[in-house]
Amino acid sequence: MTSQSHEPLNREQMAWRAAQDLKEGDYVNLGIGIPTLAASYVPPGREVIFHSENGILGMGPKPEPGKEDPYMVDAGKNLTTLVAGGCFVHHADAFLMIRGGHLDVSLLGAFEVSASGDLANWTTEDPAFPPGVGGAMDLAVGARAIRVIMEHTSKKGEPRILKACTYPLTAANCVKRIYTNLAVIDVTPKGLVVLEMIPGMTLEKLQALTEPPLQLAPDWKVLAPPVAPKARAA
Amino acid sequence: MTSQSHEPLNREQMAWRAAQDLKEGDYVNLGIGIPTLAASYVPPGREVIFHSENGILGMGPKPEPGKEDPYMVDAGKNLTTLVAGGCFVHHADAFLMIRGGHLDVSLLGAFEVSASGDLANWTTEDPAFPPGVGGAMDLAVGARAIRVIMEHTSKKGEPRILKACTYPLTAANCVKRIYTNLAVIDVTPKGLVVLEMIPGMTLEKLQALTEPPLQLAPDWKVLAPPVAPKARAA
Amino acid sequence: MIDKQVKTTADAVAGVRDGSTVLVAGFGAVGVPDILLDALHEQGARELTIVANNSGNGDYGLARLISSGRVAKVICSFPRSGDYSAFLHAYRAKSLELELLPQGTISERMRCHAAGLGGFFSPVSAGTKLGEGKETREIDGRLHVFEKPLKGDVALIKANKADRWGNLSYIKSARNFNPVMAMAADLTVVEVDQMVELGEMNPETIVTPSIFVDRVVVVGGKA
Amino acid sequence: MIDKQVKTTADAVAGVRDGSTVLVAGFGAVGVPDILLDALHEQGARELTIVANNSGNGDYGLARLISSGRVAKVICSFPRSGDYSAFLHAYRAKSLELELLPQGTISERMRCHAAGLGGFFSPVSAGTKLGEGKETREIDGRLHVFEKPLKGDVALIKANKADRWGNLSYIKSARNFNPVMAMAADLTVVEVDQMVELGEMNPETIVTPSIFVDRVVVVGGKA
Repeated sequence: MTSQSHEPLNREQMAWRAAQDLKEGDYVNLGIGIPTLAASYVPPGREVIFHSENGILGMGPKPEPGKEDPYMVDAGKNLTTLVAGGCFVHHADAFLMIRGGHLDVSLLGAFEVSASGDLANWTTEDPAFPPGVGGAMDLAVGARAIRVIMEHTSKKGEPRILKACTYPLTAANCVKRIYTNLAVIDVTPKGLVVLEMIPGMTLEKLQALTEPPLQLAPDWKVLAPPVAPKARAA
Repeated sequence: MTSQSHEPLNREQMAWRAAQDLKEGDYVNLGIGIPTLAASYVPPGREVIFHSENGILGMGPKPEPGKEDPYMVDAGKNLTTLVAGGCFVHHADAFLMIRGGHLDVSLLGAFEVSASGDLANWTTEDPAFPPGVGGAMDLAVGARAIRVIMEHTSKKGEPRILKACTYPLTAANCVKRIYTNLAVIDVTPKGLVVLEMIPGMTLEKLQALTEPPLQLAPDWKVLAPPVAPKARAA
Repeated sequence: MIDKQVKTTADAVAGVRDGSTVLVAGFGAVGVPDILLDALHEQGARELTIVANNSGNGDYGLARLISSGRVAKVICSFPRSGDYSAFLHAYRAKSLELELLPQGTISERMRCHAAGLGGFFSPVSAGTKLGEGKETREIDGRLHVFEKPLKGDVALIKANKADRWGNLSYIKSARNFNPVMAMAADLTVVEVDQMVELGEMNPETIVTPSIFVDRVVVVGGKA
Repeated sequence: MIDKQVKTTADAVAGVRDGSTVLVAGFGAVGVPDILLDALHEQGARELTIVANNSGNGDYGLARLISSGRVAKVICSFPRSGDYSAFLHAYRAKSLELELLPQGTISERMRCHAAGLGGFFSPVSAGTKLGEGKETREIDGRLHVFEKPLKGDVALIKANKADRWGNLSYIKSARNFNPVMAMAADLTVVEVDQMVELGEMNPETIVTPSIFVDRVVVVGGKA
């Protein structure tokens, strides 16, 4: 193991950790925000195929400077690329893939997740702004595995893993795994099971930051990403 | 008018007559049997685009000898061709076109048609053979205009235009126009209106071969196709 | 001879009536029929219902229609994209109505209409705020909501190439909503970069078959 | 490295269980996975439900499966096509069940499953003998029947080209049911004429994206 900090993970480290669970041959949709970063941290030599809701299967990394193509955008409307073997489909087919269970993994951001895997990630009901749902609800019901990346607590330090979500739901009982800046937690029929914690973290400390009860997996591991994860070459 | 016989129309003449009503730019599906022949009799210079349920839009005539392509079949599984501007779609898209009202005309064969436009063309309920429906029910509900080509009477001379169909329905209230070997008849909210009759035919004689009451259109015409309609060059 | 090409963008949007439902393709700024949207602004139709993924950007295209008060309602999945100030202003002023739909539900409802179907059950939004008021049904142990077909009076489409029959092809991710919206309207109007001869497009690779297209206008752009 | 190509047709159909629902593509004799059907015959699975447009021809492929008593049920639109004597014999002997569906309903029900939906209302067959026993609903003044999603345990597909990810292209009208069936099964197995390098297929013109494909076997044929 390389030198480790006891600090909570940063965004890149959270994305790196989630990327390690993507398997060779997986078809994966990455939500806007931290999930998008995960594409860069898939281990070298492992082929993972990324889906973009606007109609790309086989999305590649950001374009190199000077090679930008205005006809290539991702779900976040950022410029992107296509890998060899990728293709284009129309919007209804892109969402057929999402809703129909064809994706192996949907990696999403979240405001809150409940003990039973309820997901809230589409609206905070701010009355000053119109709500926007995008593909969040589609992504939350369709993939074979729904996984979430999020900070363990709010900016005020309040738990975001709750007995019941306080924000409107995106979908019920859908989240299977949560990657936070402190831990990796599985949502199981028997409750939340902690698989990994950062160095120095204890179940007691983690529980204090988490509303529903946590169990520690007997074979739990230290969550120790590289200090500065190396992004894959384009 | 060229020389005319007072005989009932033959298959080619019925197909010729139906073809005259296909307009420039119409998208048309031709049912198996006599309707298929209509493609050959579209007036020269008029562009009509033919649809085949297996996934061809822009189907052309039969291939010339020596130019057969085993990958090009029509709904009747006969060899066919593609015209310039034609394309291929998958089966669900081919039937989206049918069911979704995208075709201007569906020209079908029939066993029976009722006074209200009910169509029976898929089964005679022969217990010795399995029933087959193919695309008949889809074609009977979807096109903007459903038209039928059929012999006016059965082989025994019984009417096939009936008050109510005796065979199981393909769809109710769908047929708008009937081309027979004796007449052209529109199905209207006010009943069956005879638009054309072959030379020598009278409304009385036609009525005797037709179960529901017929009206003669004030501007009815003589139904007089060429003796041997000239097929369009491939 | 069939020729769906019209000469001007004004011809392309002629006849759009007040109160029409207009399907506007595109995702973000890609594959959006901006020139037709400007032509529609000139044309002057009012009280429009717009179906789109986003709610317009900057001061052109859909945003301009909104700023000019032509839009009564927007059906979209994500209004908050880019500089959506025109929409935001109208939304806060309550001068337009927003109907928010899950993104995949928008395209699936349009395909449903295109396919001549009467509606479908979807698990998306079942049990959520966006599913409230919709008929629900448990199917195979899973809650579904009933979704109705969504039809456009007009679809505004952006494609790359067209021929005189109206066959269309697109460039990369500019395909997005275009093929679905092209199928789902009574009148489908397309702005294209270029016309090609009939038969020049590969019949295996035409994305939108001509049957769905009514009018084509060349607006230049990428050759 | 992802490589969905398997070496033999036996590998391609390995693991198909008794009682499986098998989607068999093709229309007439075109685009039919005849070699995979023969391999499935060798493999020996029994009590199969076959979903296909027709019911097999001559003494090979689907007809051979039927003659050998492997087929418990056929879901199709038109069994009476070509030399369907194998089916006819079994039908008359009541050794298999026939479920007749309108042709478009077959592909739409498979697409419905592929799209993760719970069913749809269709006007096709409403008020007819084939609509009997189905839930009906009047929508916009028109009678509809409720149709459920139709899922395959296995789909047998015939394509022209594939790459190692499983992207597929077809030749002309041999496309037919193949792309829809490829989307609608738990296990999608493809016989292809040839493999090409990854990246060799035009990304604009791949008809079946790799996500729907599990196994590919080369059986030669048209280059």
